[in-house]
Amino acid sequence: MLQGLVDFFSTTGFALVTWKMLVMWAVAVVLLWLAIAKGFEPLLLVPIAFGALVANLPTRGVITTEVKPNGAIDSAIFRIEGRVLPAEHPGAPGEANLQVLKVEKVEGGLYDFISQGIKLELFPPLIFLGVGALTDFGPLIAMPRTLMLGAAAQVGLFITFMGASLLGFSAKQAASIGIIGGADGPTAIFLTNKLAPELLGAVAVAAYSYMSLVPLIQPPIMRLLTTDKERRIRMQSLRKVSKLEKLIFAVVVMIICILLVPDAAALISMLMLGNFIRECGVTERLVKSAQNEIINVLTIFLGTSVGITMRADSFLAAETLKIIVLGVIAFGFSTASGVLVAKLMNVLSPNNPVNPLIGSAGVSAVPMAARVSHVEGQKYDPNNYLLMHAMGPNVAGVIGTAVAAGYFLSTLGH
Amino acid sequence: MLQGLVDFFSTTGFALVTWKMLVMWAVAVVLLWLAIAKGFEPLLLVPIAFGALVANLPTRGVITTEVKPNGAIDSAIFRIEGRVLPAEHPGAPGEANLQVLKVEKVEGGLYDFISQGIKLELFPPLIFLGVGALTDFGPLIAMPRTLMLGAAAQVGLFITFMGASLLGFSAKQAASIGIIGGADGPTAIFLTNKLAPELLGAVAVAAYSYMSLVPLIQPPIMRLLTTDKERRIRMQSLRKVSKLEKLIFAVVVMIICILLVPDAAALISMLMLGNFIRECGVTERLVKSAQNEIINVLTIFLGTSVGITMRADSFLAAETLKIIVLGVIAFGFSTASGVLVAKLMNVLSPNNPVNPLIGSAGVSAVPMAARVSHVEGQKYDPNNYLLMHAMGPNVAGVIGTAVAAGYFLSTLGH
Amino acid sequence: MLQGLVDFFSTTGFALVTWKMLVMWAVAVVLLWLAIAKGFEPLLLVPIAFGALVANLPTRGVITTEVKPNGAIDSAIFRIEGRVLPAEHPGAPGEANLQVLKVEKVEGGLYDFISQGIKLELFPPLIFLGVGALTDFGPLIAMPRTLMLGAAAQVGLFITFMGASLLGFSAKQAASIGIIGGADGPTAIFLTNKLAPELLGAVAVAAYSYMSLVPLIQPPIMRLLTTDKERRIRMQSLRKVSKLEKLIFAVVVMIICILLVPDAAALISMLMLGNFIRECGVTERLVKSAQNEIINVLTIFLGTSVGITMRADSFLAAETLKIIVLGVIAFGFSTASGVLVAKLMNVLSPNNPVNPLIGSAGVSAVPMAARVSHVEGQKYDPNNYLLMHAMGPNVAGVIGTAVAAGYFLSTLGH
Amino acid sequence: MLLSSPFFAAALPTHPGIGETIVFQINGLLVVFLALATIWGVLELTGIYFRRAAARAKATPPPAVVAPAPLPGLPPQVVAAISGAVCVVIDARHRILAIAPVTADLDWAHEGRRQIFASHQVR
Amino acid sequence: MLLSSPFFAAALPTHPGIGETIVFQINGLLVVFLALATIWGVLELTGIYFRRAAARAKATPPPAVVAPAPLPGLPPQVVAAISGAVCVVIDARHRILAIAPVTADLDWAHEGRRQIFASHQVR
Amino acid sequence: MLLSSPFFAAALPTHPGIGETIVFQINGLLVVFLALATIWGVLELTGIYFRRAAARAKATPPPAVVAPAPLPGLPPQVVAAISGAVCVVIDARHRILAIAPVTADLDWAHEGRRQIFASHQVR
Ligand code: NA
Ligand code: NA
Ligand code: NA
Repeated sequence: MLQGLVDFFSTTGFALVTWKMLVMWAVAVVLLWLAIAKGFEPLLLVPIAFGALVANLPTRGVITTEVKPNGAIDSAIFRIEGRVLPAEHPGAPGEANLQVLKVEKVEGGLYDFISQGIKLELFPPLIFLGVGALTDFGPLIAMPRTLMLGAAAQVGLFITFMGASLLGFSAKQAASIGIIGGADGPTAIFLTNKLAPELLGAVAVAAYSYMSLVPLIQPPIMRLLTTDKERRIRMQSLRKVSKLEKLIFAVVVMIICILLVPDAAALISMLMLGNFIRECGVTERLVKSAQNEIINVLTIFLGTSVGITMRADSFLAAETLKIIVLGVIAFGFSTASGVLVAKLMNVLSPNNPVNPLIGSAGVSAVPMAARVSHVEGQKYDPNNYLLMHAMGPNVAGVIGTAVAAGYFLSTLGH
Repeated sequence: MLQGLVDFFSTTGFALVTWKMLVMWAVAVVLLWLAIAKGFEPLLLVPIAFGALVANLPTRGVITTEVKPNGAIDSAIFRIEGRVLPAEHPGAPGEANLQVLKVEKVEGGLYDFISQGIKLELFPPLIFLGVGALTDFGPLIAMPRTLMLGAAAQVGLFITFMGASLLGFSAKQAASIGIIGGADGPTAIFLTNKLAPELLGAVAVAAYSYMSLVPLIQPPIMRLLTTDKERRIRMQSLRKVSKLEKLIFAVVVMIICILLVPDAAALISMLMLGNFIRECGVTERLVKSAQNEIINVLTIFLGTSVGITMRADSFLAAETLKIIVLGVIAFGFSTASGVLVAKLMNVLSPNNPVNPLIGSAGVSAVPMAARVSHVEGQKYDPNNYLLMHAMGPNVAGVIGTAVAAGYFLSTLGH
Repeated sequence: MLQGLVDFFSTTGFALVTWKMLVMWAVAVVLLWLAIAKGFEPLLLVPIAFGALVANLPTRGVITTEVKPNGAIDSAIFRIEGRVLPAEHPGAPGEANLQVLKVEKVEGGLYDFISQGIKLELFPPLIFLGVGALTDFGPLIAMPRTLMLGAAAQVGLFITFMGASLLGFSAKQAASIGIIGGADGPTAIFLTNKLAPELLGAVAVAAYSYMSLVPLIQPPIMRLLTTDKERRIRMQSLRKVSKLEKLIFAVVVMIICILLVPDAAALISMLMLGNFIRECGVTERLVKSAQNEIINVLTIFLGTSVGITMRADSFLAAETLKIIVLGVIAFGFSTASGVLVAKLMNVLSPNNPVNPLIGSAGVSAVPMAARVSHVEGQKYDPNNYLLMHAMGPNVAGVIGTAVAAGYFLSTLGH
Repeated sequence: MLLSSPFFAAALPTHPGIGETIVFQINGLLVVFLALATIWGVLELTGIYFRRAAARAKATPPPAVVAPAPLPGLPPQVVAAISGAVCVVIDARHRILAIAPVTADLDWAHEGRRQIFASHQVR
Repeated sequence: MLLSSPFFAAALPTHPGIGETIVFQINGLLVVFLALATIWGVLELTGIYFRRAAARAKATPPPAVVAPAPLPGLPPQVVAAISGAVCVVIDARHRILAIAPVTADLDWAHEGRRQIFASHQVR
Repeated sequence: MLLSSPFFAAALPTHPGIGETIVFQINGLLVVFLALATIWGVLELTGIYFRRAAARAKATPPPAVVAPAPLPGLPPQVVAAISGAVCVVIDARHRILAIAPVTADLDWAHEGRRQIFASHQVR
């Protein structure tokens, strides 16, 4: 009797819980509190926090991790068991190294398979399919100049790249930290998984938390860099954009971006496919699926898969703190450069001025950053409706960050 | 002309139909009748019966089965055809057995791939994600004592384990037969696929059929073990449980169960993630997906994949009859032990008595077993509303069976 | 500074754009115009056209294609990187060629994985699951004779097979071109992927475009082959078909077709499973998923995966033009043979005549071909309601084409 | 299960001649007609059974459905409004047998219980 | 992370004897009761805290909700119709505080803006 | 198709110096501005075309939409109720041209047919 119980207890997980794992339990609870009580990107932070909790529990059959010779930790490993069959016609030319493997058994934990959605770079582009189906690029097409504000908002990315490399991060890691300033979850996860998978947890948590902090981080910077007169600038109401224009926009943006940064093709093509089926008006069934089924289901799996990488020994490291600090800097500089470039545009073409407050909306986090510009503008002139104008740079920022990610990939990725 | 037709007929399946397959067609039709006319778990039994029909037809390109040397039948086998490339930097240390396989072709039937959802243990935890999102643990939190009734209801599992091993089943097979008494489809399929995949069809059919028979099996046992006075016991109405309590419940249960039975981590973590996103109130989009898209689509694939394993030569065997008989015994003992432990609780703490009729609800099949206790109670006192009280043990039984499966896995699984 | 920019530009895609790719951009735009402005099967042609655009852009991380020694182009290739582990018990008999591969990394582009849905023949049967859930076979069961019109409509398939092989296509290619006349997207893609994957793009585009052209192609042929008196034939209203009959129909059709053409088992079993869960009335949740989530999501992926195979050098070839011409011929003959067999039926059993106009509906494209017969009939007698009668051959044609595909597979497939 | 399909002896060569294609075609058509004719045959059989059953059913008229005597004093528009509401809530075929004033005060409790009963059939 | 579970010394042989099965069973039951009893214990603790919190909340009555004085001259059926419409549109728990006539003409613009605000929280 | 990307000669070393990072940054920014500026240019061109098209459209006023003369004797609330119902059923932009009493008795048959017509466009 006793011997059986003793043996059973040797299989339980109590002995494997380290104090670091308890700290991670606390981190997960704090993230859950931020998401539920403070409304910090709940759709992402709740699954991420839950994944982090599971990552720091002595589970069996959920995730397999291995420490590689060079110290890096590799997770989501599974085994294929099968019989090597002789190739059908071995003699034929070009059949030299042909191998036929009859797979009899595949073994792995639940998240060894679900996390492949991240490792194979499938979830981010497919979520961008949904984001494209939810986004209206009308305001941007009506005022194409705001593209420059979307580009300006990427300055924070590159400045933080320098900051990170100064703090000792490798070039690949510095790029993954800089991308946080782009305020686009899928793009950040897409890039970080390719360049620095070991930072995935920290980068995702920083990116999604800062997106929720936009209403706190941006207003002080916007007020600091703008004069009272500039804040009251009223802009002409946007012209109505026709369906055909929006369809042409989707195809043109896809062609230009893929030609310039082929490495961002997966993200850009899915973003524009989602937008195209939204605007063309004859694919209602597909739009509904992209906006709901696809994006909701993948968000649960993306969030938990990111959380599962947040193991105590890799997350509770100095790098994580550096990343959190650098993340704020990235957001700060992106906001500032958006506003400054808006002021520059007024200098260059004073006749139809741009209210600099919409510059900060270049930091995507659609549509929250645009809402912040609108609310900020109303503080100085209650009848100044900036929302639609701010949506221009807001959605331009999504394209800007994808292009920046493409640049990082083509220079550092291969 | 004729020769072509004769050749064609050699490819048709007529010659391959055995009388056993005809018997299986009848079994499938009976299951369909039970599901449609008698309402026996239709969402599961219809796909399972259809899968069984396909399993016993001479199909090509649907399922590949092979008889292994030791007589066991292995199904859902597929082939990977590719070229073995020399590892990029062969000389490097630790690269000794590194192999890069460029996959050019993957070949297999439709259910060789869909059934991987069961073989890789993906469908059961993901369906538990949906079950968690559909379950209200409020009644259990309001009356934690009912956890003991959930535990008591697992007695049937272990008694049937002994019965099965006496009837000559191996320990692993006995565990897979015992789990039927837990009345949880996903848990039964999760355990059986790991310990005794050859019994998958019989165990699943028995489990889901008995869940529908709960309104027939339980009442006689409940009446047998309770006195008239006990059946009229009125219980205090349950206190209202706050959102925070439900959130804490989800996290606490996950931590305790994973620490104690790490092998049940996949099931428990998904069950509690589903419940957490239901109760936290800020992830409405994710809850809707878990409750509908995920659970419906996976139920079609789970059901048909289970059905596809029901091949004549493995299903039409003495074991199947033994399993069906043992299944009833499992349900009977689980019901009885639930009621008896409820009576025991009244003896131990007579001040706030428990109506033993809710003990039988420990046999999950949520919410049907709780309904049976409620309806039974009303026969003796029309104004005695036991439903909410019975939901306590009902949902506790889901956790109890998952823990029992964890015990079986950690002792027999490795 | 400059050197960095020059290096960056060496990674851009401008240099890789050939004039052929520009032609394909035009082809994609024309297809989009047909889908959006002319309503040509938008749900399919929009994703296909978009996929074609991406296929002809210098992308990285989207699709991997390789030219095989025999000149054929193979796409959707991915790599598996792992360590070959010694088999657990190497000595055991039958373990000779056992190999355990610990997979550490899987590499491939977004559509190298999504397109596996087509290469592994998963999307077509699963879309047929949805088609089955959307189809009412009542009219066919009420007038079983119309099955002969469904069969007659397959004549076009075989005539075009001969036409294609005369034009120099191989037998396998001829079968893939003939199937266009069946007007069933999933069946055409299922067969073409197996027999002649290199023609996938052209066959899919031709099939879906001609389905939309049914209201233009069919009426002239229908008028040509029918006398005024025949067009006014009124048919008795169809009897009401009970639920039980529809359930029996689903099972009977599945058994007969699988016995006769085992190779069509995947398509037929999913079509009938979808129809069974629709008609049995107790699986509402599963029907809703099959009719919406499953079919919508898979249509996006099927369409784009087909489009991605439309690379300039394989699509812009003489074969494509031949396929487009042969496609029309296939549709024409199918329509004609449907009408002629209807007239033959009137000769054989003059007592209850069939209005030959419904014969053309044997060319499935459900429910459009049936609508064409109805509208055509109303031109000659406004109170002659042929729609329900035309639905008979219309849905029979779906089964007919699946059987024809099974014939092609069993004769040419192995 | 996977049929190890016998090697199809007279399988068509990659580029079959005219004769062979014609034979191949006719065989194909025969197979399609054979399959659909078999289904036709079976449907005719089941058809006979079900047509007879339907005839028998018509012979014995269904139990006379007595029109629900509307509650005295209930204006017709209110009856129409109530049946409209019922139709929206019960999204399936239904027949209103009676309209009675609410007596017991337990109705919302019953509704709560009904929701739990129907809460989920997926297990 | 994957526990390399220690080889379970006294793992059951494939066909255990009666004695072994009984021991195995009882251990199994003990583990199940242990797990659920631990949860019970924790729930009793949290229960005490939350029962006290609920009691305190009952002591301090929630701020009296003053009934919204209906706009003079607004017939009761119109109030009923408006609250019905509100209930259909806001598909969640809500309380109507006041009903006021439309003044500003910007309302549909606000509605447009509200839709953009709520357009999507997934990023 | 996969570009076998030429080995990026001056790829950044793992730990680039200050000078290299600054150059790398500026290049990055230039690429982003270049991409978005190209899109800006194209949008300005299409913008000109569409602004002119919109102006021309405004010049030729759209065919005057004659207000649907409501059926004599039809009280305004009934018209309001009908258009409300139409709005709920047709869940898209629409304009009511006329309201006419039901004449033919085939309407429900037409509705059945309409549902079959729209039953599914996925093939
Ligand atoms: Na951005
Ligand atoms: Na249970
Ligand atoms: Na067809």
